[in-house]
Amino acid sequence: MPRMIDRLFNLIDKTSEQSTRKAAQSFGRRSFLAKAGTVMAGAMLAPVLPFDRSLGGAAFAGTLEDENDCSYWKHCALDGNLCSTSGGSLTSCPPGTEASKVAWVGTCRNPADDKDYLVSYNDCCGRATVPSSTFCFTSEGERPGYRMGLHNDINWCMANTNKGYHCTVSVVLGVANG
Amino acid sequence: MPRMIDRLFNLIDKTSEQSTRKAAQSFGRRSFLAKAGTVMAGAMLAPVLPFDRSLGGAAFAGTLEDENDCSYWKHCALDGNLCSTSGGSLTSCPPGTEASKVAWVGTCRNPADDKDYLVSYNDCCGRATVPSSTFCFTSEGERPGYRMGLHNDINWCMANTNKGYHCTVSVVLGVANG
Amino acid sequence: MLSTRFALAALAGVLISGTVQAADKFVPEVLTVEERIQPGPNLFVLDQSWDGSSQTVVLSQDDLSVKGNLSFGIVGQMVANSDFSRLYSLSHYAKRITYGPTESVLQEFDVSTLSLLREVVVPEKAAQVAPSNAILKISHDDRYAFIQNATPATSVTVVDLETGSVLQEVPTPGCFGVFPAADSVKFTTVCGDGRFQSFSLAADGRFGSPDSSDKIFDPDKDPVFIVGKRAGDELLFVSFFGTVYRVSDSDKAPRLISKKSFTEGTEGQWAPGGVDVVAYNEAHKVLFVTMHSEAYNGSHKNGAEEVWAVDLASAKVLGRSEVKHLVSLSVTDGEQPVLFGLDEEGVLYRYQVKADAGFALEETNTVEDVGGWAIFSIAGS
Amino acid sequence: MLSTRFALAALAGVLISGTVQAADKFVPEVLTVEERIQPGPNLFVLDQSWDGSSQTVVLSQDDLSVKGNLSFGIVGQMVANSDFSRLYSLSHYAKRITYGPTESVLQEFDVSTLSLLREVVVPEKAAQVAPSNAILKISHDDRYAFIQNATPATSVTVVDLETGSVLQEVPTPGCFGVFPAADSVKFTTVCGDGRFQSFSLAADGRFGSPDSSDKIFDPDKDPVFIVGKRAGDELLFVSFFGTVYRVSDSDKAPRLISKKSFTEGTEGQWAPGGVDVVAYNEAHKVLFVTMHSEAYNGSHKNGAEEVWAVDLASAKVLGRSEVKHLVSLSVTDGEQPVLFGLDEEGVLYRYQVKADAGFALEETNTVEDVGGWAIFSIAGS
Repeated sequence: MPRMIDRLFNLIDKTSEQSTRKAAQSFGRRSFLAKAGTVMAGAMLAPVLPFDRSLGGAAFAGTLEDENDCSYWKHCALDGNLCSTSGGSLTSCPPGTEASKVAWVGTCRNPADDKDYLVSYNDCCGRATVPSSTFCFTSEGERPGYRMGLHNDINWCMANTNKGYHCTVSVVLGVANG
Repeated sequence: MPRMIDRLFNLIDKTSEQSTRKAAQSFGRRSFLAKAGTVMAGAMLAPVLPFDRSLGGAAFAGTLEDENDCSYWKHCALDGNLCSTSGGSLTSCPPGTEASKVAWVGTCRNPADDKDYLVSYNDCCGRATVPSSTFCFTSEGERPGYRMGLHNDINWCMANTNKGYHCTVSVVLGVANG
Repeated sequence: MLSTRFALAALAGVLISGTVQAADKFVPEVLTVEERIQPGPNLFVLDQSWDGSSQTVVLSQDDLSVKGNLSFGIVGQMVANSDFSRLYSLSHYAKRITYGPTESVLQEFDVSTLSLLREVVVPEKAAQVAPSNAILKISHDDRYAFIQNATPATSVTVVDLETGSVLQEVPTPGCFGVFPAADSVKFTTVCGDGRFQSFSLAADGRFGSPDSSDKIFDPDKDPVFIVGKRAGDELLFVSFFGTVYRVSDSDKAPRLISKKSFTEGTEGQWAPGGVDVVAYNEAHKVLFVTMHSEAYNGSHKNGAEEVWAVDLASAKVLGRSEVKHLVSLSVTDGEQPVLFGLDEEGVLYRYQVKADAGFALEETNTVEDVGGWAIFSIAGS
Repeated sequence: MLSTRFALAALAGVLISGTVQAADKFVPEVLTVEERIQPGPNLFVLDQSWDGSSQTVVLSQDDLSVKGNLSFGIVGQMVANSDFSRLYSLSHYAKRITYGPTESVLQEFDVSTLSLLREVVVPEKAAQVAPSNAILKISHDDRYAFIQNATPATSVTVVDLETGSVLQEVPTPGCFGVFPAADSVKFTTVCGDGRFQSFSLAADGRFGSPDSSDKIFDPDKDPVFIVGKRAGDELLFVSFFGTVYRVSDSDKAPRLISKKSFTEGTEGQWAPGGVDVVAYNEAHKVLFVTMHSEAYNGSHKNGAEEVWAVDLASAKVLGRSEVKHLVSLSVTDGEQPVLFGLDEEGVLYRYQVKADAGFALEETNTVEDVGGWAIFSIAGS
């Protein structure tokens, strides 16, 4: 049974078009809330925090293009540290780490075409987080563990041997048909 | 040989008057510089930092009586977290921890009688530091590792099986004859 | 012996300028180790780390003074037994902390001496989750520990605390969170289809197939936080949108008692948000909830602007108090409740609850840096 | 297989509202793992933890962008080999992170791929010390690693990197710090009586008895920082009061070349202070030192107000630059030096050194939170 699960989730890694899309419907994975300082750094960047109304509409729009900003559209349900600020990129794990075998999924609207996309949030695993990396704390459509595939409070390195949480990527899998 | 060392240093723990005083002449032990936030908290409290001249003579004198303040006279060479703010006291390790078998030594002037006293700085060992504990960063008479008994950048839980640095006590061993 | 001592003195190279003199009146201080923590009711704060020791800080409920701490592995969870004399941690030890094979360990500590009593190694599928009251639980009789697993397939590991060994892994497919019953060896879990399921210890000493409720909530439209609080023979859950679900777990299968909104008709789109968003006081049968305004899709983890006191029976809001950015609450039982709040920056607040003044919160004490990421507490007795 | 998949889907309970549609032009993104770090010269910053993973953050020397990191155990130290293609860490893994039996481990990493190549378990007497350049070293030919021990009696563990095993424990009573020679397998250490001692690999493949210098410094009156920097065939040490000691380690026994003060005659009681207080640039034969004013007994760890550029030959101060509260420096070799400074709050500063303008420092980049306690760096090539 565990082997079955591994095989299934490995499909996400290989990201062949067909299998990924289907797998993405079923499962998710996600990182965690980081340590104090970083949490707040991320919180400050989160798009519409009711506690920071200084971020007006203009400021919000202005940051849409920066993929290292937590308000970047692909990060709409990402609770973790951006791999793009950890030595990797938006879709690649930093050197020396490994991609999580399982992932959680978000549904994010791309402002460029106003379509919803399914985003696979994979964790990269096997070492400590980079302290200066950007911590994001967004949870659009996030659900507790009873909807595991949408849950982002859990370490999605869970199915890897090396389970240390390092960072999270936002990989767009396909268009979501609302 | 290691057993000999243990036996010798254990004398410090037992603190019989004779043996302690002599042992104190020979050895020392000390904690470490804590993590960022705490470091600065401690640094702000240190007595005569050239970078914080806001602490005038009056303020300094006013804090002499507070044994949880880094400027308290017994802490003159203490680089570590105060056990008195970790569940212990000035001379006792918090419950569940163990006293280090070895220690470093400081020579501190007691403003009450203007005499110099030998202070044994023992670390308490076997668990993580208490995050809210007061971190002190004073180094009067401190020396690098070539004067090991005066060195306070090293983990003095080194001779214990459970080596995790928890906090440091300031135990007055005797009057020093300058 | 003497020669060894002198050799060592030379080794360490200590040359204190000055020698010790026998001061007639001076009595050397004696180094000791405290045997017990300071008396009085305890507050347990979990400081969770994902790349080092997690810890429980034990503080005085009266003035938040620190009594000591316990440290364990990464992504730690904690729970106390029924009289708060034992604290249990679930945490993970990889060979190289963040890599290498992982050992997941349940550790039992004596609270009064802050000493480790024993360890039980459990299957490493134990869920590595942010601080939560749903992951590690103890049965009503203190006999069994329940541990939530996720691979991501879900199950519960049952540890027999009498024998100190793993009794069983109970599959709980599609469900998450462990909530033990008040008077039998049973746990209830929350499922992705909106139903609750209970697993009871059968006569054969095993947990068999679940007893399921009808659909209780809509996970799409009104998802509940997995923050179940015990209120007598009920479990209380609050939803993302401010509905209180009262679920009875005293029969074989769980059953919805009532479902009432406490936000309906309120201006400002208020909603619960944070981590351990609900605390329950038994004497007044009142819930305290961390609330933020202008809620939106995804704001359910946002910290509070206010804490609301909500009447269990009517779901009426009895009082609202402004607070700092709190994400988690715990509260004492009794007529004069004391509420403890944590934010995400490691600040702990103590409030006296003015039960006779609309359950207004009066801040009495704070501790900064109670942890690097301390967002979960238990108010003991 | 299919049935398993559907069962799992039910298990995980995922019900995304909406299904994936084949968008004609949409090409799904592909998850990959970077094989190598970004090219260009590296800066290695050690972030040391005493209750969790220590790590080395690898950054670009050009703009301080992060290229990745390596993580290891508690109280970690680091060193690079001669061409900076390998990074070595020394750190400690206790069974329960802060308690239980300890395994001290030397780990070898490939820098370009940030991958772990191998591990050598070393005696657990390896010193657990604040970040330092004196604890873990590699011989000039990259063949041996030297590890400072303290029980508190001192010795050096020698690891043969060719065989990956511990070769020998060399007693170094009364001495501390390891400084390998530039052209032979030998290390020099600093002793509590003010002398230096060198231990050479003998013909029998072992390190024998030391060759000792005369007394070089006065540990009571002018103690040196154990921050030895290589300058050709000399080792440079700076004292608490601002004396530069040039020590030759190219003969069998170490020997003082010169001893000159660079603070004498200066107003304001300036003194070196911090952790890694000296950096040396070969092209200009200039030392950079973290300096604070109004020095007092015990201020030798205080952070800098200024960085002074000091001429090696004359000990003349060539320039003084105001800086933030720096405690450690590293610098590149070459005609246009780049200096890196760290404070105690995890802020990293990059300075372009204006060699033709009194070695003035021009701040070009900073990184906040480069670590929780990152006070040691190595400027690679």
